[in-house]
Amino acid sequence: PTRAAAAAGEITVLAEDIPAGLDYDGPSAAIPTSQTGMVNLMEPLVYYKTKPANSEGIGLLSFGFADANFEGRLAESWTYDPKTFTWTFKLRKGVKGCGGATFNADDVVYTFARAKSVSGAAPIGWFLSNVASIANFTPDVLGADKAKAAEAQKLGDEVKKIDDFTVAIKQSAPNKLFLPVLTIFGLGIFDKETMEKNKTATDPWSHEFANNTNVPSFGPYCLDKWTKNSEFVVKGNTDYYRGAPKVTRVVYRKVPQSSNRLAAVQRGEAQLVERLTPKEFDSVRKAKGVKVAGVIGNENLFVHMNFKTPPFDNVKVRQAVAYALDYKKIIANGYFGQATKSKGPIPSSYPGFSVSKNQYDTNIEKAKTLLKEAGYKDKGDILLSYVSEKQSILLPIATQIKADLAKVGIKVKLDPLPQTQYGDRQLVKKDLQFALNDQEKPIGVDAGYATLLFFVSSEKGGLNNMVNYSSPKVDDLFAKVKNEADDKTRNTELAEIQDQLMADLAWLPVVELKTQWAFSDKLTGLAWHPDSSIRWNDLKYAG
Amino acid sequence: MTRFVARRLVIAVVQVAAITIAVFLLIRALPADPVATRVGFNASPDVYRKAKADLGLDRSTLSQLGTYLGGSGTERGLLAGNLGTSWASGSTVASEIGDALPITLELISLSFLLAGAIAIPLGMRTARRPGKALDKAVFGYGLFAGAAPEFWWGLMLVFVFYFKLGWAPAPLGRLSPQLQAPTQRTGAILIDSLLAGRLDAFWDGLRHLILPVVTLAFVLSGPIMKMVRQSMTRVLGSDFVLYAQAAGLPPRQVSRSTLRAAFGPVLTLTSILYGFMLGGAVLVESVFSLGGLGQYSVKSVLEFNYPSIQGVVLVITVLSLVIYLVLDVLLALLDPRARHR
Amino acid sequence: MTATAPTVGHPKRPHRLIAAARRDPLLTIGLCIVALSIFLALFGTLIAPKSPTEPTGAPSEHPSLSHWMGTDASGLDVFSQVISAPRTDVVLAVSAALVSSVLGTLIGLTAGYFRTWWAEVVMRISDVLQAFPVFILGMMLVALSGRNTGNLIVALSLLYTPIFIRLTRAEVLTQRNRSYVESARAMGNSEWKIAFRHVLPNSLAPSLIQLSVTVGFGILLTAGLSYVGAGVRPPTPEWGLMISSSANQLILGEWWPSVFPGLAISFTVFGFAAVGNAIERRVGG
Amino acid sequence: MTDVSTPSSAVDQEVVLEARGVCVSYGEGTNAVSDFDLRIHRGEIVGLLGESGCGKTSAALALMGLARHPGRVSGSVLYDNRNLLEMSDAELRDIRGRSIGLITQKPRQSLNPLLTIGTQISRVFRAHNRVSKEEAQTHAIELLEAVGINDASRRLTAYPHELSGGMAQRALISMAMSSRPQLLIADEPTSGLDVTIQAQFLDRMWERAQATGSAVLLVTQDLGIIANYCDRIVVMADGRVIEERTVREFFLSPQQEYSKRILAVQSADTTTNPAARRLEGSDALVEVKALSKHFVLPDKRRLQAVQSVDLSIPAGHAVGLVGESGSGKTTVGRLLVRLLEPDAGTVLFAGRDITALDAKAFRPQRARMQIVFQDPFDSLNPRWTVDRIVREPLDLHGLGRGEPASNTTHAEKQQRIAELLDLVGLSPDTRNRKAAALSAGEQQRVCLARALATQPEFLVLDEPTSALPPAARVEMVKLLADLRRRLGISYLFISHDLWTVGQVCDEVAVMYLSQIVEQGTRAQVFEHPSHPYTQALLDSVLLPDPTDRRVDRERKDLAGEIPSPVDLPAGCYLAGRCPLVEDRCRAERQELVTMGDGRSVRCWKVAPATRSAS
Ligand SMILES: Nc1ncnc2c1ncn2[C@@H]1O[C@H](COP(=O)(O)OP(=O)(O)OP(=O)(O)O)[C@@H](O)[C@H]1O
Ligand SMILES: Nc1ncnc2c1ncn2[C@@H]1O[C@H](COP(=O)(O)OP(=O)(O)OP(=O)(O)O)[C@@H](O)[C@H]1O
Ligand SMILES: [Mg+2]
Ligand SMILES: [Mg+2]
Repeated sequence: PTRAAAAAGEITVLAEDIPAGLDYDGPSAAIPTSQTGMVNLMEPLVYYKTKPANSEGIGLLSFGFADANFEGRLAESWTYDPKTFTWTFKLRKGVKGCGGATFNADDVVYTFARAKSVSGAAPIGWFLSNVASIANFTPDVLGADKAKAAEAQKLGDEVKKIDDFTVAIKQSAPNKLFLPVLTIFGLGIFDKETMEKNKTATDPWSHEFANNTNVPSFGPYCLDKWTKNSEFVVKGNTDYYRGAPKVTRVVYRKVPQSSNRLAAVQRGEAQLVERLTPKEFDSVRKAKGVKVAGVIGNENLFVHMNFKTPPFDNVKVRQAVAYALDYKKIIANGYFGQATKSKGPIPSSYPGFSVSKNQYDTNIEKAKTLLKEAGYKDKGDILLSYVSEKQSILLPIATQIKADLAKVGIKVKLDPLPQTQYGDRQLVKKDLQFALNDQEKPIGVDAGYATLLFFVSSEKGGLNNMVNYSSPKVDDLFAKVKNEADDKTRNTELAEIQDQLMADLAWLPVVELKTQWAFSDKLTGLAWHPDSSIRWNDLKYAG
Repeated sequence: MTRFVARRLVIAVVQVAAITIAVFLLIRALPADPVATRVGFNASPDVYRKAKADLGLDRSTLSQLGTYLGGSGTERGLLAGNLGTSWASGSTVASEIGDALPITLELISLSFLLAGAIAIPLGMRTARRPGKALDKAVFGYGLFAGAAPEFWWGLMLVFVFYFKLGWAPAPLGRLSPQLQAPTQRTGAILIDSLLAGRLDAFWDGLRHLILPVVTLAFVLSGPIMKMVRQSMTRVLGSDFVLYAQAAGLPPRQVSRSTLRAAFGPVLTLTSILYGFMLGGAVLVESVFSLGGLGQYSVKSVLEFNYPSIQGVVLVITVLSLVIYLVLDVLLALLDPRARHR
Repeated sequence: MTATAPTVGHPKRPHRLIAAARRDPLLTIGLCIVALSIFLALFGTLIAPKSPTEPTGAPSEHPSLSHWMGTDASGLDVFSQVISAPRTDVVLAVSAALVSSVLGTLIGLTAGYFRTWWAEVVMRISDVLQAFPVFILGMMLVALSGRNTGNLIVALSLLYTPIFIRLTRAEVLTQRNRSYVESARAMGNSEWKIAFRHVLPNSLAPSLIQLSVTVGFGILLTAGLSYVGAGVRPPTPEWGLMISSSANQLILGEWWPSVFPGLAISFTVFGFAAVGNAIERRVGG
Repeated sequence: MTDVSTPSSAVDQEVVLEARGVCVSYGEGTNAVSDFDLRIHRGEIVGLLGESGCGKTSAALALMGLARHPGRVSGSVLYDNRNLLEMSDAELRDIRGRSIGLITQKPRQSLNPLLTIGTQISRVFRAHNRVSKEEAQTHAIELLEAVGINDASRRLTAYPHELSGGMAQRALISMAMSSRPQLLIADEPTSGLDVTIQAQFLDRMWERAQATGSAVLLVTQDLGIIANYCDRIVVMADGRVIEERTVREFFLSPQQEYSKRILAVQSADTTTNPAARRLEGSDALVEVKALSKHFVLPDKRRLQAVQSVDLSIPAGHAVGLVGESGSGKTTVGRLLVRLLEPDAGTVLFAGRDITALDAKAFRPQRARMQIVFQDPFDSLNPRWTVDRIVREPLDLHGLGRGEPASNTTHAEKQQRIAELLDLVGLSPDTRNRKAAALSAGEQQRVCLARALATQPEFLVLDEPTSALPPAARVEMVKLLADLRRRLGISYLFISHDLWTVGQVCDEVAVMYLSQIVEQGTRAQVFEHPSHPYTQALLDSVLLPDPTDRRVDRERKDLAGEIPSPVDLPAGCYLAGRCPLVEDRCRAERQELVTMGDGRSVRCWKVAPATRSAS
């Protein structure tokens, strides 16, 4: 096996799964490994500029909302008219996709038209456009009235082809999230020509094709071979407009057990592996030929306490929990030092993050006093839920938390749930009482988006307020943030929100953890992106 | 005979219909659906609603069953042979099972061959010489081999032969990562690689199967051996074998008819185990990341992927019932006494 | 009902059993193991040197004097977990075996003795249950009703009942043709009385042999279900769960949290199999 | 009788086979056969006698160098001056089947169940003769015809389980004889057969031995067979030869205690019956009219087990029901006590039609009629003690004769159990034993005690003696006769053994293929049988008297096989075998006709009268 890998520029990447589907409006868009497939095959209109690498050599991005934070990808340049809220993009010429199609304005228009059609299993494209306030991308498209909805699903002139290489996109209101949203995998640009070729009468938007066969776009890689549930092989797109990728072939393989991925990278059978347990990363840190590096990006470990279920409807109980946890032990035993104590519920790398003035450090006595004040009586029926698929990481932590809480008189039982069931209860039923969660990363890189996503009450348009948190103060502040043009004021308001969130303990942030990779020491150029998917085009392999 | 088979087929059809409906209802009673996983948390309630409606989960169970069986619009239903589309990946369930099934069949068939190759000669020998040291050793082996869970054996073998000694390939699936898989025809790598003339893939595939096959064969050989021994002992003690000797028949003829007479119970046990292993090989499949039917079925349940669960249950049940039917036909061919039933 | 339900570990005539055990070393070993596992099921958690559910040491400590079998990734004492696990594993397997044997024997008796149309239906249903993929059934039942011991017992019982139905029915079919049944009828017994007082006790042998084997299967299947994520909840001490949550660490050289529970399973199942085998040689001939 | 003449065939002194110090052991423990010596001469028929389990079969097989798995043979067996036990497998194979033929105790089990008869016969033939498959096939047909199987070419394609026991035995004989062996070892060759078939078979074997001059070792437990067919007798007990004499000497003056005992048993006579008298139908206890019963076989074929049977059993009388296996005797017995529901006909018990009662209402009546089955071990719940077994009827019905069960105290029951055990001659210490710990004779006594517990008026005895060893059989017959006298019960005594019927019954009914063919007093039927079947049946009885050998007199044979009850012939059922057969027999069903002396016969040639339009 190592024989084949030795060919320069060819690498094997192992993950717990491979893309299950490639259509971002399809059923697998929420799965990280599927996203990895999408981001490497598709190209966005704009993307964040890069920043110098961190001390471990991981490339970083310059987050923000200003034009200076972004670089053109399929769009060469853009202008914004604040009066009409219209963005005009000059598109790049001579960009060729894998199938030989040439990129032009039709592809952009097609992409938005498809998003608005909400014809896929999960309308991510529409949702992102809606978040970015693109005009007419309203919930009407999902209305119960079929005829009305069908009308609303048609793309009007909000996304307009001016000429073959110019497109105008209109917003309904000013919204800072517009450019950040365009960087997200869920608005990658399709190659219309190829897509149209593969449509069918019942599937005019080629979902079946994009999801199960190939997603045609203008990205750095072209799909070579895809055996579902097993391997996903791509070749560099030799026509890629930014130059053919240096790693010319990537075999992305499914190896469900992290220990097996670890073994493979140790023996040189793989050049890059993802999502090992912290312990496994720690174990290869000093191994020969293997490097481990990471970055504190946007991953946090949270404890979620449901505001609708006693005893957690009482802020004192929530605070008692926060004081009871032994953060040092969790960092040491759960993350082997590759984490820091969280200062708030928003990732610290996101624009708008601020350190809250309400902090909770381990203090058993205080926890006990708070519980007494709250009149807490232990019934021994609290279930601490977590995703069973992440058991090897979360079980030791959950066990630790269980022991910590027992010390202050709260008895909990562990309740690992399959990812699907966890998701259903967390997002749809919203009835998890007490949960340990390390996978909430807002894809919109902005404290405001994170607030909207998680903390604004449902009545005020909050999207996924999974603990049923509701604070008039936060809602009010967010209403201001939403339309605030001035960055400074916006940041102050966001800081106030974050103070309030920590005072209420809307979520209990435990630690911020490193997103890590283990890879061959001949592999360089690794960079972190907010979706945690490696862009293979960043890499260089000197094997 | 034909009537017997026809009758059994009719019963099997009723059984399969009953199980299809039962499983359908059972699944709908599960406490979760996969909408949240499909959409992720970066989405709004509208999106969930839309995704749910897309899966038909907003309709009544009965109407969902109707669609599943009879299809809707252009989509064909189960009655027209369509197992539906996986909710997790969007591919057809039939194609996913089509990928997973050959892997399992390859794994368990080889395991049964190996188990048989160990168990049958040993069982026969110990039946001929009861009470000898070999008999006792083999008896102990039979008790012991079945005592530890197969996934534990698998893990131990991986630990020793891969991690410690480095003799075995990584337990990462059917082929080495960098090796191009042979063109898929049957889905079984060993066969496909031979068909494609790819000896490298054949040897590599074989190497990857050694540990899983040894694990399963180890566990399976115990009961098979016990049955061979028991059955051989019975036949060896039977009057007709004695009479064949007394009539001076050539030894080849005698041992042939002995084997044939002892074969029935062994065949029965093997078939039942084989049917069980279709879904039961999951533990070994996941230790070695083989991606067979068992793993697929477990994954489907964990994902609450309704059409896949339904499909895989259907396929395994139908296969098992077919195996039992074939078994009965074989037994009838083997033994004229079984023909009158 | 006067039918004597089969019981494991409480044979009717202990002195005979001891005498038999003396002649048969395998039975002796088996009985010792079974006795030990039942003892641990009752008192394992009490005699465990450390708490089996709370971290009592640093994570992943080697076996040492303070942790005889080391600690696992969560810092739990492996030895204490291993000896506390029979509370779950053995109790679960034994109860499932008992429930399914009683249920299966009764259904098998009625299906075999009163050969009516519904007996046929029962047999066809148990056919399908046997053809049904075990893990899916187990996982679905557990998903339906939650991960706890009671539900696992129900799931396992459902899986094993068809075996007992089949065995008992086959035996009843031969017993019902024996003359003592006819004599009982000639005596003026009602059919139910014949079925329960005469046929049932004489049809128990196959189930009795199977019972011990089923306990072993039950332990293995519990472990297997844990391995695929449908067993009991952590940190309940359970051998399969211990193996599955520590399998990852094997590659890091941490063999102790998965090797010891595996050995414990092997020993226990071996013990039950040995006893079953001895019963088979005695009862089944 | 003092004149010990040489057997009809002169024994040539040439030794065919000689066994010296042969031992057979099965694993550890004592030998099943030890120090067995035997010499067999040309043309001689040697009988090997002994009780069940004494090692006869083991010894016989050892003569071919064989033992049942996992047995071992030691010692020496000289054939043709060579020791069989030291020969190579190839040499042995050449002798087995060619020079020494074997017929086993269980014919059907000795045939390979997976192969057709034709294949098996021709395989054996081809193993010793260089012939083509076709030739072997033709030869097989000849062989089958030679042993009296009609339609042999069709039978070749049959599997063993499709054959009757008699037919399987014949197939085995043709295999054993196919290469004209010098020595034939026949191990209880007739134990599964009916008397008429047994006689037929032994005659044929004897004839063949005479004709070919081959020697025969005939293993048996039946003195009748020894007396009628053998020249010399070897008696075995506990794996050893205890006596070896010529047959005549043996019967005249047995030497060993054991031999004396078995001889005494067989010649015992307990005829102390009340004089047979015919009673009128009015005071009949059991009155059966036109009883019929059929069974549906698994393959949906219809088997007529009992056909228009009329029978009356006067109070206090014993009626014997004799006939071959499968003739429907047991079915009649079970119908009488309503263990089966008849298709047609009535059963009047004390004037009341019991077939009309519903099951629940009938149950208390069961106290008045009981049944004892053939296999005593099978009839006793193996998990119960004798005490509990005998108590069961008391618990259900009380002490009988109308006394309700609830009125009976525990002490009364205990008392009654003791009485019953005493009545059937069981010692009180059997009370706490289980069936397996009793001998067959004791088991049958327990069955009898249980049946008598509720003081029934009528007892069906279904071959109560046939599973017992000879000595116990005689005891049982004595007991039954005695009980009848003391308790005044009526019996329906079913048996195929004419001797025991003669000991117990006043009247005898003979059944053949679902019908009663002759019925009358014991004297009428036994001394002057009129139906051809009855005649043949009586003629087939082998008396343990070497001076009156069957082979020396003219025989009234029945040819051929009993027809299958599934596929009954159109006319008289005996037509295919009857020496008197005419065309009319083949065309017409026969009626049971009552003759002037009170007996009834189903044969128009014997009882021609009153044939009215049916
Ligand atoms: N295969 C065997 N294994 C062990 N013991 C055996 C075997 N066959 C026979 N025996 C024992 O050897 C002894 C002699 O048996 P054998 O069959 O020779 O007696 P037999 O006189 O032919 O009896 P029967 O009249 O019942 O046929 C018996 O005690 C029997 O239990
Ligand atoms: N329950 C049954 N089902 C089908 N066939 C039966 C059944 N009972 C008896 N027979 C058949 O009915 C016929 C008469 O049987 P029955 O037992 O009455 O004969 P028998 O004269 O008592 O014979 P034996 O001397 O062998 O006891 C036989 O051919 C038998 O095979
Ligand atoms: Mg014998
Ligand atoms: Mg009978």
